[in-house]
Amino acid sequence: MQMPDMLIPQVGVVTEIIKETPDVKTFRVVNIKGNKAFDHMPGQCAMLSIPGVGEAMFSISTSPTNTKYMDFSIKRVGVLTEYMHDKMKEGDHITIRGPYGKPFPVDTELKGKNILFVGGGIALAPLRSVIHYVFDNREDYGYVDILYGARSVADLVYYKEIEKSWTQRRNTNVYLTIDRPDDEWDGNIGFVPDYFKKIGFSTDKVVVLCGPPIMIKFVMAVLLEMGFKKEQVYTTLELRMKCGIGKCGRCNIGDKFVCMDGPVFRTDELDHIPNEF
Amino acid sequence: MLDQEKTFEPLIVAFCCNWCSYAGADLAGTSRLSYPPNVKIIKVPCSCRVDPIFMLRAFGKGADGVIVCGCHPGDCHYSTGNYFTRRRFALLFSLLDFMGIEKERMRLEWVSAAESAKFARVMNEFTEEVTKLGPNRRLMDIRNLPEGYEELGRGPHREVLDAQAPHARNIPSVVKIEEQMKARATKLLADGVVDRVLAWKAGDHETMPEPAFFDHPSQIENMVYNKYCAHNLSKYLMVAPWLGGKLFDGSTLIFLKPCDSYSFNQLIKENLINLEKTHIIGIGCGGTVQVEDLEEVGMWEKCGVCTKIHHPVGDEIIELENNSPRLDKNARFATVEAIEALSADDRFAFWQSQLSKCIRCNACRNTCPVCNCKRCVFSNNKYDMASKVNATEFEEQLFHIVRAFHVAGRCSDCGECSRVCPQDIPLHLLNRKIIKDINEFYGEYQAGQDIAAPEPLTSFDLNNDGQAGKN
Amino acid sequence: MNKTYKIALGNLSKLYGRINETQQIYLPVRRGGTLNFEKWHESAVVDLHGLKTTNTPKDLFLPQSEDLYTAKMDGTNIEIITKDFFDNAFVIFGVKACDIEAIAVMDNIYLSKHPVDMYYEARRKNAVLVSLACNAPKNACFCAAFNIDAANPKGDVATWILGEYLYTQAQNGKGKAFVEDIMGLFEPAEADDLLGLKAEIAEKAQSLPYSKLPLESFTGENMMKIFDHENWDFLHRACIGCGTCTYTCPTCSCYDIKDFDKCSGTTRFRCWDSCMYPEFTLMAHGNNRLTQKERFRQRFMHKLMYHPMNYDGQFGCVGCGRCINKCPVSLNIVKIIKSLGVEVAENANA
Amino acid sequence: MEKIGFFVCHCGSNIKATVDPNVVLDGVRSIPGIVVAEQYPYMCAKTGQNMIADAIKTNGLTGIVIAACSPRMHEATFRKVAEAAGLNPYMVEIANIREHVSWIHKNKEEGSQKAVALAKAAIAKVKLNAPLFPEENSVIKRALVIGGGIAGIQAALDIAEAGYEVDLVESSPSIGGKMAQLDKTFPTLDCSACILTPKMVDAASHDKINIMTYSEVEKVEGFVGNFTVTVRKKARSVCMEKCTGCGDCWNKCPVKNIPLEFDLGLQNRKAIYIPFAQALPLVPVIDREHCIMMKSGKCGLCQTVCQPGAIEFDQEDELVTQKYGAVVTATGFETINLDKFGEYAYNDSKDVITSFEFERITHGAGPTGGELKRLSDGRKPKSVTFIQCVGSRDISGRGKPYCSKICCMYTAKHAVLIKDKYPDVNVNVFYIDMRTPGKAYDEFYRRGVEEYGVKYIKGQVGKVVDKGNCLTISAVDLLDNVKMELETDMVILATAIQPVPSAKPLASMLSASIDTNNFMTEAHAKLRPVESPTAGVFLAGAGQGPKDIPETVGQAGAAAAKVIGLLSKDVLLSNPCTAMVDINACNGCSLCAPVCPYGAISYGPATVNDHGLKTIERVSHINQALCQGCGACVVVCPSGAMDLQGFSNKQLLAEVDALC
Repeated sequence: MQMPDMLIPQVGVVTEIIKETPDVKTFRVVNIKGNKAFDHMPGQCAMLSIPGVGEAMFSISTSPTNTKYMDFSIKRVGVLTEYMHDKMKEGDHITIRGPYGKPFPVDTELKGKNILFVGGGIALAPLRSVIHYVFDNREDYGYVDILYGARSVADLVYYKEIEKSWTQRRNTNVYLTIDRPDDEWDGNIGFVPDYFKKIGFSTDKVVVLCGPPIMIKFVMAVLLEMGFKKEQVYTTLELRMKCGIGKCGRCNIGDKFVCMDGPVFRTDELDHIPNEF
Repeated sequence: MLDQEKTFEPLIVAFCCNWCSYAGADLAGTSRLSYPPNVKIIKVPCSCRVDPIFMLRAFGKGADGVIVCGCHPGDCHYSTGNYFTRRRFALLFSLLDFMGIEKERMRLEWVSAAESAKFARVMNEFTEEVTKLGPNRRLMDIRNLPEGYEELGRGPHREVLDAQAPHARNIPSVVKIEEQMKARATKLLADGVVDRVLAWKAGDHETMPEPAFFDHPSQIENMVYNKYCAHNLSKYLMVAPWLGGKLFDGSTLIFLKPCDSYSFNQLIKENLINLEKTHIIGIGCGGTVQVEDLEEVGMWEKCGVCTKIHHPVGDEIIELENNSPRLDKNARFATVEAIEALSADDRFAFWQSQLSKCIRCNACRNTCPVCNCKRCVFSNNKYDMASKVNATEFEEQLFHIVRAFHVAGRCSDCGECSRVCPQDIPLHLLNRKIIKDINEFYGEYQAGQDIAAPEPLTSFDLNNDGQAGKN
Repeated sequence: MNKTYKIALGNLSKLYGRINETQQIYLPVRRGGTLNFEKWHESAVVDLHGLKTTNTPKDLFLPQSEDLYTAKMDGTNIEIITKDFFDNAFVIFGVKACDIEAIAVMDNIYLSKHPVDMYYEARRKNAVLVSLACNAPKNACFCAAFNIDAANPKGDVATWILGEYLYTQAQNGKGKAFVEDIMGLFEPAEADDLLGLKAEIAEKAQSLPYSKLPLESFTGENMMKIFDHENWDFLHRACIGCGTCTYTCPTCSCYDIKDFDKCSGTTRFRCWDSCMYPEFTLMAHGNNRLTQKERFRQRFMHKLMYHPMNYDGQFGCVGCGRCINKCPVSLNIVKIIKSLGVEVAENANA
Repeated sequence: MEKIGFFVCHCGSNIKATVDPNVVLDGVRSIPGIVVAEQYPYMCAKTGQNMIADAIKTNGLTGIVIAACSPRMHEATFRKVAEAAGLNPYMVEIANIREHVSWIHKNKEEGSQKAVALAKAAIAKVKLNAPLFPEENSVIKRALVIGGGIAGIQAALDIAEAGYEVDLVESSPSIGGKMAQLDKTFPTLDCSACILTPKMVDAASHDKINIMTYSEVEKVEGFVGNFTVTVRKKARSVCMEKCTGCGDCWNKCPVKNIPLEFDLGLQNRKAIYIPFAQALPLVPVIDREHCIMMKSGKCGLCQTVCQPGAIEFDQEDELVTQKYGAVVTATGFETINLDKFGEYAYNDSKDVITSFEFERITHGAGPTGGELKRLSDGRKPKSVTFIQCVGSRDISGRGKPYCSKICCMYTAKHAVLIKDKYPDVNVNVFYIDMRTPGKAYDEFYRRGVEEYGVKYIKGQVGKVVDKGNCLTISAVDLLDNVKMELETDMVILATAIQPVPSAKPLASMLSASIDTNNFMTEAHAKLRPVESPTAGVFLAGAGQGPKDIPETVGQAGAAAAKVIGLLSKDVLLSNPCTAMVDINACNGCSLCAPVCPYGAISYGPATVNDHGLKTIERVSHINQALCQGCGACVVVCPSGAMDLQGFSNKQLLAEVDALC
């Protein structure tokens, strides 16, 4: 049910809190009646808030095909996230409003293409939404490669899910790497950009790239070096957002509003806006 | 909370120091002395731990009376804590009274651990007094009124004091000083004594010079100094990366008018200026003028009452010949005395009318040399006070009272806060009232005059602190 | 052409009284030494001759703080209580041409693109804008630079002060209904009487020092060139990041959303914010505009470049001159336009 | 997850009578975070404590709030319970609903509402508490006892017996204090010197006790376990080592007419003197105001006469600075000044004397060699009258409001002594109430009445007039309710006692709190009578309140036991509620250093990362060992960079919010 104004949230319930890594938890949110708060497309975000503590934008990490609930994987960084990690328990209420932002073009540019997902750290959350969407409409898409890296084994988000389900999927390769050596880890050791160069992907793919700014910078360099064109690469910008409806001016970069014209951008579009992100 | 139908039951918050007054309250309990349940006690380690913000927060949230209790001066468990409390709250009560808020709503009492009788007596007396006064309406955030409680009719604002007409006065030309400034600046830059010069440069209109840095002798020719250069330059040299773009580690020549040099000296005292890297030239000043729509309107208020013609700091001085202070010494506090003479209702109406114009643009805060916190309590939510805007009248009062208090004893009365206020609120009156009180209670003190002098609010004087604290 | 009426300046207070019976009136009131738009009451000192108010009509459409909703907290359970939107009619009187244009700029931001801002829309629907021509524009005014005609202000009803009379002309249906409603106090008048006054105003507006500014080079293609221009280095140096320019500017409309916890629950309200404050884009892990230069540049780029790119050429500035008068360190948008506009134009064709 | 346990104590009926525990529980049960909300008649009892411990363990509580009596009573108890149950002791908050609510408000409904408000405030505070860990600092194994009377001597002896070094500081030339001036002691009438001098000798000869007489404490710094005290040893002008105490010097000294303080001026002394025969150390002192040599340089007889050559006129004051783990104050008492009590004609008649002066008169070494004589004409008095409560229990403001406790007994003693020695002298005592509460006290007093015939008159004295050869007393006999006139030869005033003047400055040096009568305030009247609220400072003797010798010795032993308990620890846990600075917000403006009474704040460079902008900046630094957590610096800091652990700005604001 759409609220009269996009700024007014509806009350949601956190049905489950799953501890992914020491500083990342996944919060499963439904509305009061127990079903999905609203429909959304992969890559879109929602504003979660605890009255009196704060409100912040988080990417929805479940796919639109999942009609029962929405997941938010949240890292413990700021005032609100600290409260959510330390003080919230299952069954607590939370307010939710959205969806906000332009989604990944899954039904347009990405349709029918081979997709290469490159993720770093917590940034796998927005990607997971697209990955699940692709898995649920598998035949609409070509080969899927997932390259995901994190600081350590403990920091690999959705590690169990990746191991059990993603690696078993048809025409799907999963490459995992961690920054520093770890005794119970037999996989690749090294940063995502270096591992990317080691594997060497063919350029007949659309790239969906999310991660901390330094990782994006280095991966872009490797992509261009390997012949990828900027039009093939999509990424998300992580900026402070308050209203989520392009009015409050906070996420204004150049003539674009990240909360309306993004957060998903094609990397060539990023060259047409001032380098302030 | 308060309820209209039943007789008025005041809410009293008492801050009691752990070692004396809290123990006194305990003893009052053990000896079964009774005092009204309206009094609610918050334990603090020492009376010096009570921040004026706590008292204002209590009033804001609906308290009708706030009382701070501590050990008798000399008995403080931390030996000097209550001396600071005594000075701080004497000034706070006087300032709030100046703003028309009934001073019977607030009290400072010394109660030792053995004086249970006095504790009970004081609490009974205070509750009675506040009950007579009625609910706190002048220093309260109406958003805290319980649902369905009719909001006090905020009638249209009353004009109490007519706005001060700017002092009309002829202003001596300072063109000779400008020439000497340019000469010195060019020389010092050329010789490499300094790497940049901070002064004023011509704007695109004669009345609009702007503070500017000159990095090369060739730029000096559009340096300017005239009666429109009212800006106080001291804060630009404050070591604040977030203010000055990339960190500058060269040396700077700064030109300071007499009033600015007091502010600069205060910043030096607060270790915010890198003295080795600063070359100071004090320049004479004949007074600066207010400009509205690029036309002169009249001398700035701060220049009208200016008595500062000397520079307390400066490597060189470029004097203005035959410069005499504009008015006699007590013109400075004339308006303050005029307001003090008003009735409490009129004083409240005056400040209610003035502060209601405030749009919280922070010009007064960002231009004030001693309002130099890296992250102000009003803009970081670590302190739970963060508020960007005056949603209610209480927040207007809160912002200006807390600001006046944070600069108390450090404000050199440079008048910048009133000059920059877009709504022309006479903010300097709050600071000048505190300065007047400090001079009266604790002896003449001019901030920025002498680096070594102890500041009024971080020092005490055993023999003459008494009479102020006995309200 | 709608009919022209006039009313003697003498019985304007009767007019206000009459209007006040049905709706509130906001008009320039001189109080405590400042001219501000304030609610009318009998003892208010109305001053239609003052050039411009310190506050702007923005106060009435995007109030400095406005409650969005209240969340009642019972333990960890939340209940959202919304309040119905603003719906008491009001008239805003004596709005100059630049401020009327500013309202048009704000309308673009809040109403032209989905989703429409309901709070703003409710207030705009309830307002009747009565504009007033500027008899005496002063040096700091540069509405002419944005070809805003000070002599023929838009709005629902336009008014002019000529001699001892206030001439009114409804501009649209809403204005017509408003004027008919208070017809009794007016007497018919000739539109041509105003021609002389209009010409005089237009001539005065054109002759002001800042009435012609090099705005041509502020177009979409030059965005990156102007953004990376090295003049920003010295243009921003004097700025102390106080936010006066944004709070007194009629077109600055950025806001923040904050909470206030009362005993009965938490009220979430939106309030003005300024891109000049360091906390504007402060995030837990960093701040994409770390120093004052970036913040200073963002403000003027948004007004001169980004807003026009999004709303087909409409500049985010209306030349009201408030930032010229109110900046504590004498910085303003004219200096930016002059410094960047000229240089970009020169090396554009060099 | 935040789990708060809330416990309401009935305190028997103390709380339950005027505060309804169920109302309090219901008032807080719905507050987010409250997991356990229970009540129990005696929370501080073992069963109550176990209830809390179990609640902590089973629910994994992160914080507990106990609504009970004052934190000054049982905060430590409940903190120990929390610590034992594995919860950081500083995650405990107390809502004081007994002393501040139930005991002072009769109306149960209002009381309960106020208790709910205070409970909410405590809960709001505990939610913002952070676990704190006291720091450990060393304990200096040495004690300082100030005051060389029986209290100081006893305390020093007990501490030394436990093997710790003790410095005993006495301002007069010899230890012994007021007890040395007494003749006999009640109720056993054994001679004061006989029971005191052995203790003085033990103290003087004890290897662990270092006695510093004719010395005063000048400066005290530091805190419990680490006091640094500077003592000024005034120049005696006699070398302690060389002098044998032979007495040649004070016999030879020509200056004779200086009133001897020890004898309250009733006898004279020389310029070089010892206060009394059994003085310890037996070394004279030169009174520099009256010594001719010191004034005009023209005498020096004592120097010539002294074989060991111990006289040193050029001796200087000596400042001794020493570190101590604990300090015992035993500054004793003095009688009040009687100028304001004109009705007793004390200043006009030589035959109106205070009990203390009478003590000197009956003393063998006293001015009259122990003989009962009128000081005016030396005649043996036929009638002696005592007047009780002179200046004590006085509400007129001239004297002291409290009862001086020892006068009833010493007057009974004096009366018996007179009747014993001069049975024919009749002795009258004007009294208000006879207070003889000690062991064998009342029996002694009754013996005085029945066997020795001391006449006790219950009534107050209006006026005393000196008629030259006798004194007339006009008074009221309350039992027969009749005015009466009485002629007598000598009037003895049982004068009120007060702390010595040096007690007040000493207390502020130690930052120990004293009450309005300048008696040292004890940490708790019933439960901690021998400790000052200031950690590491202990109280013994009349300096803490009027008391007789048995109580003083008992208290001195108790204080010594506390000192021994403190010094036996190698490490002391310091108060963790100290200030801390957020270097990101600190401006380095040095507003905080001037207000710190302990000098705990210094400044230095530190790397600061302000959201990605790394710079080196001058910031404030707190020495956690010195900081006592008063909070002065927190309020002076405008940016809120300085905060106080345990009483942070957010916590106190939360408490204010919860209360309003």
